[in-house]
Amino acid sequence: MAKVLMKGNEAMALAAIYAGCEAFYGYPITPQNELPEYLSKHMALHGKAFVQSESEVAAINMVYGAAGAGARVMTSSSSPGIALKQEGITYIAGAELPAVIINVMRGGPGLGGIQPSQGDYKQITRGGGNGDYYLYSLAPESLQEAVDLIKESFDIADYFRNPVMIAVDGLIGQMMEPVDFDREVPKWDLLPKTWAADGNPQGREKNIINSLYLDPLVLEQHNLKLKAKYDEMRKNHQRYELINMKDADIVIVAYGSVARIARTAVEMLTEKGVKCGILKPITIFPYPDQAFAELPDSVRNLLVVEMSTGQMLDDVKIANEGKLPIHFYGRVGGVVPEAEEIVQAVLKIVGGENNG
Amino acid sequence: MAKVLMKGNEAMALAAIYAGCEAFYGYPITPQNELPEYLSKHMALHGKAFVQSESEVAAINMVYGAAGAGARVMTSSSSPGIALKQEGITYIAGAELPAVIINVMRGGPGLGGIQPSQGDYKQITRGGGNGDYYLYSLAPESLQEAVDLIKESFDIADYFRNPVMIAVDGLIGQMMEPVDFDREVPKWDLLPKTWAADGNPQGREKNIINSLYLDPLVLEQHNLKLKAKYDEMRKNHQRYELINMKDADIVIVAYGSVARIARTAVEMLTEKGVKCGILKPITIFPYPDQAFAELPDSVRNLLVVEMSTGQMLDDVKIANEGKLPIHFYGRVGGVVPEAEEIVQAVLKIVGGENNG
Amino acid sequence: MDNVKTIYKKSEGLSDFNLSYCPGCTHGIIHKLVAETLVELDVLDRSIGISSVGCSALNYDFFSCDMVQAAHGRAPAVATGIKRVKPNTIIFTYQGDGDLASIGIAEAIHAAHRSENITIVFVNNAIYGMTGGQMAPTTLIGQKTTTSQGGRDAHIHGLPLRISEMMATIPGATYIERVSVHNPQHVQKAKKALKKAFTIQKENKGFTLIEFISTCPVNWGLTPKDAIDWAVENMIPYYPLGVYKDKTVGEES
Amino acid sequence: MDNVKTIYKKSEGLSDFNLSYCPGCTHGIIHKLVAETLVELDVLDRSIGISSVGCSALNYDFFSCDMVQAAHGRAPAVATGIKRVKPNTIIFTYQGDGDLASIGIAEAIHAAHRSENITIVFVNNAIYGMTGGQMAPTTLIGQKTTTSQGGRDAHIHGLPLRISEMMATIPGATYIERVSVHNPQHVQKAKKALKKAFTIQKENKGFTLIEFISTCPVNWGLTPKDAIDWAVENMIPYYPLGVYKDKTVGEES
Amino acid sequence: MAKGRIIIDIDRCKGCALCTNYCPVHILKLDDEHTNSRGYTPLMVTDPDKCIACAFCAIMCPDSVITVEKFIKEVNNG
Amino acid sequence: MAKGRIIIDIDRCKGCALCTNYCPVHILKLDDEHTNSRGYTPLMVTDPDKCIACAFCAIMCPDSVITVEKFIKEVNNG
Amino acid sequence: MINEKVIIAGFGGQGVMLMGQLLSYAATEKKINTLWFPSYGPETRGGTANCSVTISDSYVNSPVISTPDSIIIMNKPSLAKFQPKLKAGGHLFLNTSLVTDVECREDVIVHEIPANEIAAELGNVKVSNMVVLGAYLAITKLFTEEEVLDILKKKFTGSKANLIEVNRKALEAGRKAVL
Amino acid sequence: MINEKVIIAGFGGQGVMLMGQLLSYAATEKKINTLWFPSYGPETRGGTANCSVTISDSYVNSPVISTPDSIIIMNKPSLAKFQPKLKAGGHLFLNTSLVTDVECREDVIVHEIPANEIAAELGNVKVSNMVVLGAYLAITKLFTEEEVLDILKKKFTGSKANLIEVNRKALEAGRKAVL
Ligand SMILES: Cc1ncc(C[n+]2csc(CCOP(=O)(O)OP(=O)(O)O)c2C)c(N)n1
Ligand SMILES: Cc1ncc(C[n+]2csc(CCOP(=O)(O)OP(=O)(O)O)c2C)c(N)n1
Ligand code: SF4
Ligand code: SF4
Ligand code: SF4
Ligand code: SF4
Ligand code: SF4
Ligand code: SF4
Ligand SMILES: [Mg+2]
Ligand SMILES: [Mg+2]
Repeated sequence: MAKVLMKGNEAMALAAIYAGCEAFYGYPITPQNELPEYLSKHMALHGKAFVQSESEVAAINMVYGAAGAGARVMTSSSSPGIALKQEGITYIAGAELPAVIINVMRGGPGLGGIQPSQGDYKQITRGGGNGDYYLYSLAPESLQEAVDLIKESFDIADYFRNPVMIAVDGLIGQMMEPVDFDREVPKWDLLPKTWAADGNPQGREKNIINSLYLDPLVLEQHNLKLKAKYDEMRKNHQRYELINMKDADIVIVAYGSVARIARTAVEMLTEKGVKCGILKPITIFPYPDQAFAELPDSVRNLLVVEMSTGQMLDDVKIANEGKLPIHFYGRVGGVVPEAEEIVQAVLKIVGGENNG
Repeated sequence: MAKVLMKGNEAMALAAIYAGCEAFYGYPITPQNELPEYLSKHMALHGKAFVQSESEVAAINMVYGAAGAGARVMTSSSSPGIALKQEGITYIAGAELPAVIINVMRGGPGLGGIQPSQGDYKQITRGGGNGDYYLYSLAPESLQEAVDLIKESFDIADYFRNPVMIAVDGLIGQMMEPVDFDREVPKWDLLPKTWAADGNPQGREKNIINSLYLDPLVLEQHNLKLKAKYDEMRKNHQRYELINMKDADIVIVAYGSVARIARTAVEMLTEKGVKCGILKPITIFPYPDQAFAELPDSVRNLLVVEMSTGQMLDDVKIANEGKLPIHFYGRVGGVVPEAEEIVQAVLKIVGGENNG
Repeated sequence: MDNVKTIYKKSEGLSDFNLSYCPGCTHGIIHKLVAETLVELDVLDRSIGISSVGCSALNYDFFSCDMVQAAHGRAPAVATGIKRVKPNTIIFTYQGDGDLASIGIAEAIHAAHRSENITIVFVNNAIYGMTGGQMAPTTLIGQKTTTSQGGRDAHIHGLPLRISEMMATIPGATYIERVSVHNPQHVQKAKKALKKAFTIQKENKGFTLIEFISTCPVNWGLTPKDAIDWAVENMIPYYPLGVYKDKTVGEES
Repeated sequence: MDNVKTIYKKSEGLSDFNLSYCPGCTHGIIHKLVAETLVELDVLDRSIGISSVGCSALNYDFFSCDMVQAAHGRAPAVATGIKRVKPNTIIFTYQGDGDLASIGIAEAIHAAHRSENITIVFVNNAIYGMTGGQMAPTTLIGQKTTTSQGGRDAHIHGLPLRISEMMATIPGATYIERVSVHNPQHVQKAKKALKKAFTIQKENKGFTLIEFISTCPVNWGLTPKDAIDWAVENMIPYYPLGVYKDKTVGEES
Repeated sequence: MAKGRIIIDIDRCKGCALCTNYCPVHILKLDDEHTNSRGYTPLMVTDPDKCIACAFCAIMCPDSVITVEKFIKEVNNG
Repeated sequence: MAKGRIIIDIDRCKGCALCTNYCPVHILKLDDEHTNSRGYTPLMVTDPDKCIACAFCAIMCPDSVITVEKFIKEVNNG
Repeated sequence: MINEKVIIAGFGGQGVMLMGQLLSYAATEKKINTLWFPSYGPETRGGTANCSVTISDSYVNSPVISTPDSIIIMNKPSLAKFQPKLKAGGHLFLNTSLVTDVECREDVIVHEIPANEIAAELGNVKVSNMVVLGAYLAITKLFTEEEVLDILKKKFTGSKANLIEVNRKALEAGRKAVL
Repeated sequence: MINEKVIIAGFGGQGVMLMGQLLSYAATEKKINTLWFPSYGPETRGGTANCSVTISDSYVNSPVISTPDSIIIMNKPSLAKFQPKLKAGGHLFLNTSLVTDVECREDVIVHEIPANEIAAELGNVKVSNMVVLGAYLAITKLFTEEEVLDILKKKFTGSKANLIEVNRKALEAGRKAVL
């Protein structure tokens, strides 16, 4: 198929339909409104379920229900709306249900603002809810990547029986770009959902969807089972991209739209003769620490660039294991860094200064 | 005053009354119910406000209101209830309001169980809500420490105009110990709350309590102001205890009741001739990385012990900066590790094995 | 010799688990009614029950159909999520007064508002049983609970919420009735109400809610029988039994 | 020459900020009424307003009293939190239909349930204005919104919620009235209702809610005047004006 | 003389005594002499002959402890 | 002849024209010739003499743009 | 030096929580360190309940008692659960009214108290817990019966004051049962 | 090699978003990479609106345009905001019907289009955006007027189809205004 020009929010919505999403439950919030708006019309056209719920709390619990019944289900929101969903998300993870959650991040904390931000990194990668669980979290930088990852994300969620978070920001949500919806994405080997409480017990025992285990020893086993899943993600399912890494002197660590802006910065730096690579995490959980092991020996400095006050720094520090000096440049509150700013930040370092 | 024997939940409640808490808003959840139950009676006796709210969401927003009006206010809950409060908490942090939140942790994720746990470490220290904010988070190991810290916490919250989280677990909530309520605690230099929207504008401009800043540049400034506050906490307000550190060969890193259990383990190890110290974070945010710098050169290994699958490991890795081998021993889901288990875990390491 | 006919036995809508309720708690009677109704309407094998958070949280083990344990108050949202993707199932939520009337009132109202084709079994025992006897929105004036130790006081705590009356004003709701299980006659009446509700759902006619006046002997501090008598004497006068909404009436006549 | 008497001017209950509302949006009229009422009852300097989330989120800048911006739907909880520690203040929340009727219905109901001594100004414009025109619980059947693009359909979306009617069943509520601002006469009537509500609060008589039928010219796709006419023709028939609850009646007579 | 009989699943019984209040012929009481496997004092029938198989006891038992059987007289030539 | 007059705070006006519909003497319209500082076409009075100072326009203006003054005839000896 | 760790276990309703609390209150009264920790949760309703009490001259470290010095066993299931933990040479107090036909470890000191019978003789089967507590005090000599009764006096005021006497008798009877 | 970065700014309601989208649609049609990014949020309601469009043979990196090659300025406040960013030697398209009495940079190429007047002459003041777009196309030669009209034809169907003609005229008039 030819590429179509679409708004990010609508493209992500359509990607979900392509992935066989059977239900969308969500609540309006800027800057992701076009996503549910698109689905309010198109899910019905495909005979699928769409409900604008009374709140984010209701939405995520509707997701819990549909996921438990074995349906492919999605919700989307933006930062404070995701905060409201934390209890529901920990239930979904606790009950080992597959679901896709799109977070089109905006400035925080609190009501904050509505402009693009990456201020939910902690909330996303550390699980904002209670208990030992993680979300498989994907951070695309373009609409094509977003569409491809969303198409795959339903498989990933089903495979791990774990919620997948798509972490984008207002830039991705609001921009228009040509997208090819027919690109092949990896297919995962999926088992039938024999565990689903779908009210259709033909020849099987009753199924129970649950996260309650009053016996601590049983709950411990459950937690260890979950941990094994997260360890498997960490071990075998990190995703990242290393860009312009040959002989790189300095490496920008950035994800999502910031990685994209960094690409421009790198072009500009190359013109100035600065050898700058980009380490772009695609999964922010599991964090791609394997990428750090692959950095060439030429690298002398790391520069983390984020649209936050430095939330990814923790993960970079952990992955870096004290090896390279880590610098930071961030804009926050909805301010999008321009390529020039990143260039300046790099020059400051390769010129010798540490503004970290 | 003589020490009184009290249940942890009740002692924490009474500590808040000692601290001048003017309002408590909360919703029942095990294992912290005795706390609101105690206050439902005693706040009224002191002419203070107590409301059992319709939900945790309502409770935290009532806290937001009272804090914004300049009152000393507290809420308490347990893990999934705290997850539900995340949106409210990020608002309180975003609007720079002082409040005290007690989390009597239980097993997770989801509904989980009701036995003691430290499974909310991520939720507490990384802020479970949206945006760049942190909670000053205190993790006492005994009722005396809990009472002392709660008494001080209202000052700390007022000083920083930031919520303070008291992170305890079901053990602390349910145990009885003799407590002295008259112990002196540090007093902080506090300014009058001229910013409060208390409906009493005698001779001042109107006050606004708010976390909304539509202009990204203004929101960025706001975030930088918040960041300066967190940096100040990190720099000057870490708290920790180094126990039995002289010539220590191995150091257990543990907080809260686990630190307490570790004390017994250390006694047992001492008998066996193993030199084992304890690094006990009292603030889990800011994380006491300064304590790691103070470890004696004799230390060869770190053993992190938690009632979780290893949530504090991130912070230990960051603080350790790749210097010492880090091992882990955890029980999860409501299982409380016994001192013997910790002893065994230590022996395994000093015997040379790495079970991390 | 006489022939023998079994006229009452444990419903096959119930599993073999022992109910976790305290001795004499009427939660158990309500469970039987739900189970019997599903069996008698021949829908058990396409039913999904939603356990909520409260003493009945563990009832995912007690019913013999598929079950989903929901977060506190959110059962109607969970039910909606399922029903919209599995419209041929029969969905019921089982919720206490803390769960439905307090933390979950929004989800209950909006399920009714959207005319979700589900049935809510609402168990009003005027208290939070599971967590040890705190005040509920339905706690009566003067009633002592662990968070209203001097008795519920209208000036501090307001007046008890009447859920059936309130929900009956929702245009989207189809059938709402309040029943009691304080004697065999009322148990039968209650079952009739449940049957009506599930039949409406079977016929895709929309949202139904049956409110049960129930007891909590343990937290009320009464014997099971005294608890039932207390409910009859104190709760029913404030929470009158009866049909509060029936959109099928015009239809039938 | 004639003497001159100012018979109408901008209320001192309003600040000098320009209102952020779209041209002709009746939010502005409602703001004036609230401001005028606070001034006329001489309570402005002990009032605290709670902004909610919606087009009126920014109104913390517009009223000249102390203001608190609340999370979406939670204004009545915020109001409760304040009122319980500052009982001498006059507290109002200003909430849209998305804010109050959808995400915040639990908090509104429970403030009424507890008889919180606060006043809710509820602005029903049958749509989510701020976020660009999504369906609200109060959106009328057939009304097109960005999430009901074929028009609201009872079978999919249910029937619109009637908030005043529903909240009037809450035993703890003192006064509930629905008003409109579609012409000067009704504006005056609406102000009378607000005055009654705030007077009740002043006298510590409990929970009051005034529902305003309001417009959203931008998202309804109508001129301001056409929007008002649409509201009169379509909203008022479904949402009849009038007093839905008045506990002070017995008292007064 | 009994019109029927009840069968008590002793180990499910919680000894709540609820059923005993609804038997129209007053033949139900707790069996103080015994404790069941779960530690409860279970139900017993004092005078089985009086049972009219009304099932009131069973209907009111929260724990489905009681099965009720009705004796159906065969129409014989006696 | 005017019973009063209105004062229009031009720069606050959003040109919504709402007020114009409520003037009983039809003397209000938008001033197509002007744009105010915020880019809106503001209100104008076509025939000030006809104003009866009813304040309907002001009451209906969402933006408090209009001040209404009533002329009070002084009781003089004319 | 005092350093006693005891686990008390039985059915909910047998008053095992109170037994433990009385020990902790008595310790507090004498300015000795103590820590009481209960099993908690819905399972206490029908099932078993237990509490751990540590009484010590020095700061009590772990609230979890891995190796109790004594265990007080009020019903059968509790014996199975806690007997293995008892330290070698420790004291095992058994309510033999309910704990019958069981095997006890050889390496511990067993004290058998037919507490329900004794309590029934005293006219109030509910004080079986105090009977066992009396036995425990007699053996461990942690506190005098008076010290414990003083605590009870503070708790049982008003209409309950008349219960003091039967409790006194129960403690005494418990002592006599083991001495 | 095409690599054009343009920012289009004006009042909400002037159709600046559509102008940018038309460029991106035309690029997509020709399989050229493009990225359109709008200002968004409540402020667009009354105030100014703008969008950034990048059209490039290679993958478009930053969605944020720091140094536009061209800017299209439909009202006064937008000039102040965006003129400083325009690259030296870049193109500045001015709707001089609304942007009067201003100072323009010396180091850029200024194209003045009295778009409102021209549109009014065409009988529909709403097509002032298309007038300016015509000028922009004429100068940059990114797309032909037909290519843009083809996009419009897909958008304006049914009752709106009759709008095509006036838009065609507007593009043409814009071209003539600068050539
Ligand atoms: C979010 C959340 N808040 C609080 C709780 C604790 N909790 C468990 S049950 C319950 C009350 C249940 O009362 P009710 O619904 O009346 O049921 P009952 O036990 O009386 O049958 C509460 C508050 C929880 N599990 N989750
Ligand atoms: C938790 C949360 N969810 C969603 C939003 C996004 N949001 C902002 S305003 C609004 C709707 C407001 O509609 P209404 O209350 O009817 O007010 P109106 O704008 O119509 O006056 C929503 C959903 C938010 N800010 N926070
Ligand atoms: S606590 Fe109350 S409601 Fe819960 S099972 Fe026991 S008696 Fe029933
Ligand atoms: S969007 Fe609608 S409700 Fe909001 S200000 Fe504009 S017209 Fe008013
Ligand atoms: S069936 Fe009737 S008569 Fe027989 S025992 Fe039961 S209640 Fe009594
Ligand atoms: S009602 Fe059931 S559980 Fe209770 S005593 Fe009778 S048979 Fe036993
Ligand atoms: S005051 Fe009355 S008459 Fe005068 S302009 Fe206004 S509406 Fe017209
Ligand atoms: S004066 Fe007020 S009502 Fe009249 S046009 Fe201006 S803003 Fe609108
Ligand atoms: Mg209840
Ligand atoms: Mg609205």
